[in-house]
Amino acid sequence: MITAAVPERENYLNYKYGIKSWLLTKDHKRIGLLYLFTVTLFFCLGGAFATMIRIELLTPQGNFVSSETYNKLFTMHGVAMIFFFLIPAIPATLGNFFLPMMIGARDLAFPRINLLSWYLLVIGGLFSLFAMLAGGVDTGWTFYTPYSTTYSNSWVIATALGIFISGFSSILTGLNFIVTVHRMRAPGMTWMRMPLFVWSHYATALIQVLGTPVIAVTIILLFCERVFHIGIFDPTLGGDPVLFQHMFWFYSHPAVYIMVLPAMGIVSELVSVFSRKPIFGYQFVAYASMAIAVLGFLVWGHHLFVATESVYSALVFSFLSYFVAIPSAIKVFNWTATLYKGSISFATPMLYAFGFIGLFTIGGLTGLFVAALGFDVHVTDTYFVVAHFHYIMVGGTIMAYLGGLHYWWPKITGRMYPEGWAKLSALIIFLGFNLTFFPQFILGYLGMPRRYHVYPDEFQVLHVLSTAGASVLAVGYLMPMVYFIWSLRYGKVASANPWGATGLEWQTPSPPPVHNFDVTPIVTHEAYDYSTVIGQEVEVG
Amino acid sequence: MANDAHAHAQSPALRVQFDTETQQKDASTLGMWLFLVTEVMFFGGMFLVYTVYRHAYPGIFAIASSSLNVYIGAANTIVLLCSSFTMVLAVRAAQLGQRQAIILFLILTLVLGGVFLGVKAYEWNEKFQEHHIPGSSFHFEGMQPDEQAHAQLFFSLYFAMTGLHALHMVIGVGVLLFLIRQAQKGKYSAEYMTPVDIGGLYWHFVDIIWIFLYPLLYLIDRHLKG
Amino acid sequence: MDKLPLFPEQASTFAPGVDHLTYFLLAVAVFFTVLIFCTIFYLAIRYRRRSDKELPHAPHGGMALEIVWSVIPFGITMVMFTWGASVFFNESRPPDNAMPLYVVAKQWMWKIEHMEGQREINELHIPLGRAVRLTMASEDVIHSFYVPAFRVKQDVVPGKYSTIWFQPTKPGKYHLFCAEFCGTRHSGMIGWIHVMEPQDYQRWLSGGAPEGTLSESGQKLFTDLACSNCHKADGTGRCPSLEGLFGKTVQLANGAKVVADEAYIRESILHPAAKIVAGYQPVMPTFQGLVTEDGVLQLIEYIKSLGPKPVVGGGGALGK
Amino acid sequence: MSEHIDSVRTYALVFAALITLTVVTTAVAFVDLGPFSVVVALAIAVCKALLVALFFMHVRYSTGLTRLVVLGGLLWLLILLVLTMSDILTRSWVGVPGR
Repeated sequence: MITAAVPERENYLNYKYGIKSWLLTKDHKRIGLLYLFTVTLFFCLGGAFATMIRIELLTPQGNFVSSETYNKLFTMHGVAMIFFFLIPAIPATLGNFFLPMMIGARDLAFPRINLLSWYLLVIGGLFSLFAMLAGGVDTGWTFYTPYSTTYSNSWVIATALGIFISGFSSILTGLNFIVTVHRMRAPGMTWMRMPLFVWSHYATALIQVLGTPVIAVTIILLFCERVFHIGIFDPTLGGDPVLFQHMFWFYSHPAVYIMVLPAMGIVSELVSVFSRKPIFGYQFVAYASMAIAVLGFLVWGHHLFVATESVYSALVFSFLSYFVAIPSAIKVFNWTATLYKGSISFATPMLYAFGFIGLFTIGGLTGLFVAALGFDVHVTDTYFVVAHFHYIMVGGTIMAYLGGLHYWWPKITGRMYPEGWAKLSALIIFLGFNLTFFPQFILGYLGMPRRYHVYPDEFQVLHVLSTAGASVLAVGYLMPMVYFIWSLRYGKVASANPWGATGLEWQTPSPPPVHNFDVTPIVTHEAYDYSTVIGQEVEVG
Repeated sequence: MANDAHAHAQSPALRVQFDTETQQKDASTLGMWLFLVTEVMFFGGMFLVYTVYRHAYPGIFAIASSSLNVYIGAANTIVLLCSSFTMVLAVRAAQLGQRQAIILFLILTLVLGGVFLGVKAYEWNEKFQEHHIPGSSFHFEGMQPDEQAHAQLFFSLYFAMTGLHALHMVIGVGVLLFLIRQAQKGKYSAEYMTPVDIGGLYWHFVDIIWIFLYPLLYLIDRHLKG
Repeated sequence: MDKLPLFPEQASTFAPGVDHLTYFLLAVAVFFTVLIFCTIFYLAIRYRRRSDKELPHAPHGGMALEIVWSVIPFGITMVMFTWGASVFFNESRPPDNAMPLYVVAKQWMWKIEHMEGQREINELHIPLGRAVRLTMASEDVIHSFYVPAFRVKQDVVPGKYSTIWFQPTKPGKYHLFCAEFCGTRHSGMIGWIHVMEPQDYQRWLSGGAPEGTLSESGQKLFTDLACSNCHKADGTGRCPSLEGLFGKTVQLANGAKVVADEAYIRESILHPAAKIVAGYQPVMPTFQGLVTEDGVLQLIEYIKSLGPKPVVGGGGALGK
Repeated sequence: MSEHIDSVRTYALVFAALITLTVVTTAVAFVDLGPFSVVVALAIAVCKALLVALFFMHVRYSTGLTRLVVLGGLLWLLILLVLTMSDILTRSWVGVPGR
């Protein structure tokens, strides 16, 4: 069904064509799309590695790949997924695209730095890709010393350099967001009228700016130790391997909040729009994002409970880890309360939001499990922890990312996605995900260690279930890639505000003009005041 | 609206995404301060490692740090403080729009920065001759083999921290060259002097890092050797 | 070993404690998960959108509710914290009369040495009902000694000792895993813990024909490395006498006092200059690289035997 | 921020203070103060850093936001140092190796 050729209005997609117009663009919307392309590539790469890992674990004996290859597979799965998909995904694609529009700005504060941050991610990605093709790295995405500095003979330096460079991409994005939110809000857009999407990205930017430099210097020291053997992390020369773990996790724990906070921002938008009701407890949800960003820096020691960390330090970190759980609980309760007396539509983005709230609740609660010292001693470095962080990363961040993509697709491309297929794929993803990762909780408590190429026979049934779930999940992820591309050509032409949403980004045509707003909007009402949009025709969910 | 069209006609240096001059200047200044915070955390990682190992091996670190030439360190600190002084005078000249003064003070800062790097290179060369460069040729006389490793740890931290600081000085020299060229082309006036201002912030920050490096590396437990 | 176990065996004094904590955590998790899921289902169905024009005017804020669902979860988490911490504190301090054993982890095997001289690779035979304390060292990278059935795990970090203790309560064969990624055959670095009745254990102990107890091989090493030239029994040599050193508080040259435990003796062998005993010169050369981790353990065992005999009590369940 | 311009005299005074503090800290280092030598050295360094920041970097009359950013940076550095040292300093307090 070819839609009638509506007269082409000039927008950010068709005002200039050609490679140079994309590779040298300073428009935050185009840079958002460049990021979308890059992170999707790395998601596919990481997904391929995950598939091979799951196939290997079908049988207790290691008969699909050798143990060296298996160690490289789970390492590259971790590196590709974390540093090149989860950390950049939401902030750099949807955040880049919509943060300026939501606060009524024409662009980010530093457009050229925004383009530079994309190039840094691509260059870092190429380094890691080179390392993967040249032979792979087998230290685990955590690069624990002294294995990574003395005993591993794989491409540690190339991968570490890739992560080092992509770290600066994250720093620059964070810096750009903070300055934009502080200095470029439209008149009338007070802090308490900003959409919660912007609040969560502001909190994420704080973590990116304050945390990422520490892993940058840690990688420099790892580089020096591996090349010059100067003993910073080498115990035979007086170094302390546990110090590396402290510096690594100082960044890497807040990094998990870099991955989940933007997802929470999306869910706050979706729950409010599809219940047609302001979010319950706006300021609590907003300050909860800030609390997570701040408290997230005090808890990293819970990764070292059994790593010969001192008992008293472990007590302190376990105690603080429970503080960071409270803001997440507040958010979940506020989302649920928003549904009360709402007008709830079941469009695909809302299904993803429900999926997020459900799975993030399980992920968060198991976080409370592993924060308890006595319990963590038994389950750390087992599949219980693998299941915990996949529930939050895959069940949470990727679900919300897909929900956000579906929600803003009409604004980005001017086309609607096919509702029927989208709902089907959301359901497949939900089922496939649970079948993949719930058995791993049981495996973990049984004592199945992480990163094992060979395992005792009694764990095989649970592994087979998990692999079955992984194949269902893979199908679920392939479907959106297909119908999103299909919708570019054949999707229904989208109106400016198909969902009846209240954000400033919906007051521009779809796809938006080059400078977002012909006239800088004046904001007069609260963040989610739906009385202003009633009467516009709305997509029936 | 009226204010959009009006703003852009006002001054060519105003970027399209900003509405007013002060908004752009505040944004640039906030951006630079945030960048300096990332630098604080960047050097912070190094200071942490130094603190941990100074606590672990106080004796050997004291002997090794006492082998550094404290007079060169002090002289270098004073050179860097002078360059900070001339830099702030350059920023002040920019605020007043005195084009000649900006160029003069920027060149002075550049020269002093060069002197600092020169002295640092001399110091490193002296270390090279004394075989204090970490690696296979490292040897610190009068120490047991396992103490050699701990002394080598001190010198690897010494070279890592002063090396990182020197790298930031080199970047600073690059920034100064850029500022001088722009100033000569008359780009900076009392209304538009943001690049000089944030260039100054960066230079002063690199100076503050050295203000902490100097006592930590050169002075602590200096009295042991006298 | 049936084909689909869903819950690990309880084979140590810790296991019931950890499992009770797990049941509590599970109960809280199930409660909140069911609460959230049911609330969402009910509200989503009850307030589904019936027409496009409806605009709900519902309350969207409530301080009381916010306080309720932040204080109550905080209270629950504090219970979790204290319960978890008490179990952890128990696991971190071995009883004094625990049977000492030495573990040396090296890339991809566990070498375990008994006091009586038995050496085992990837196998550990221990008597039922007797607390066991393992002092562990690594020769290369970080490993992690993990026995799921005992609910215990402790990383073995190269360059220092780490300690783990447990008291088995059920005879049988239990998995031993390495839980910290350590290289190519990380998944091959596994083994078995054999918990035996005390009399079977004694028979197994006497069965093996070790070439001398640990302290005897330590004594041989002590003379081979010429330690006895300086460390004379009567203290006349240039170095302190080691008689009765283990467990004693040593006065250092810089005025500090330190208890001479395994870690102190190991450090004095590998980095002698780190802690100089008061009244002595730092003349001792380092033995880093001259003696392996096993050698250091044997020397420690020998130095222990020089002092007053540590109370080698009989069996008896002392554990909790 | 450009409306408030300090006089050269102010800058010269601050500069002189910085030089004297450098000389003082170097001299004090030769005197054996035991554990206090570290404290004194760092205290003088903090004073010099404050002088540079407040006067040379105009933090004295800059916006509250800038001061918040500066304080935030220092606070996060403190978090890194204090919590890591909380582990390093309390090792084997329970008298058990590795705990």
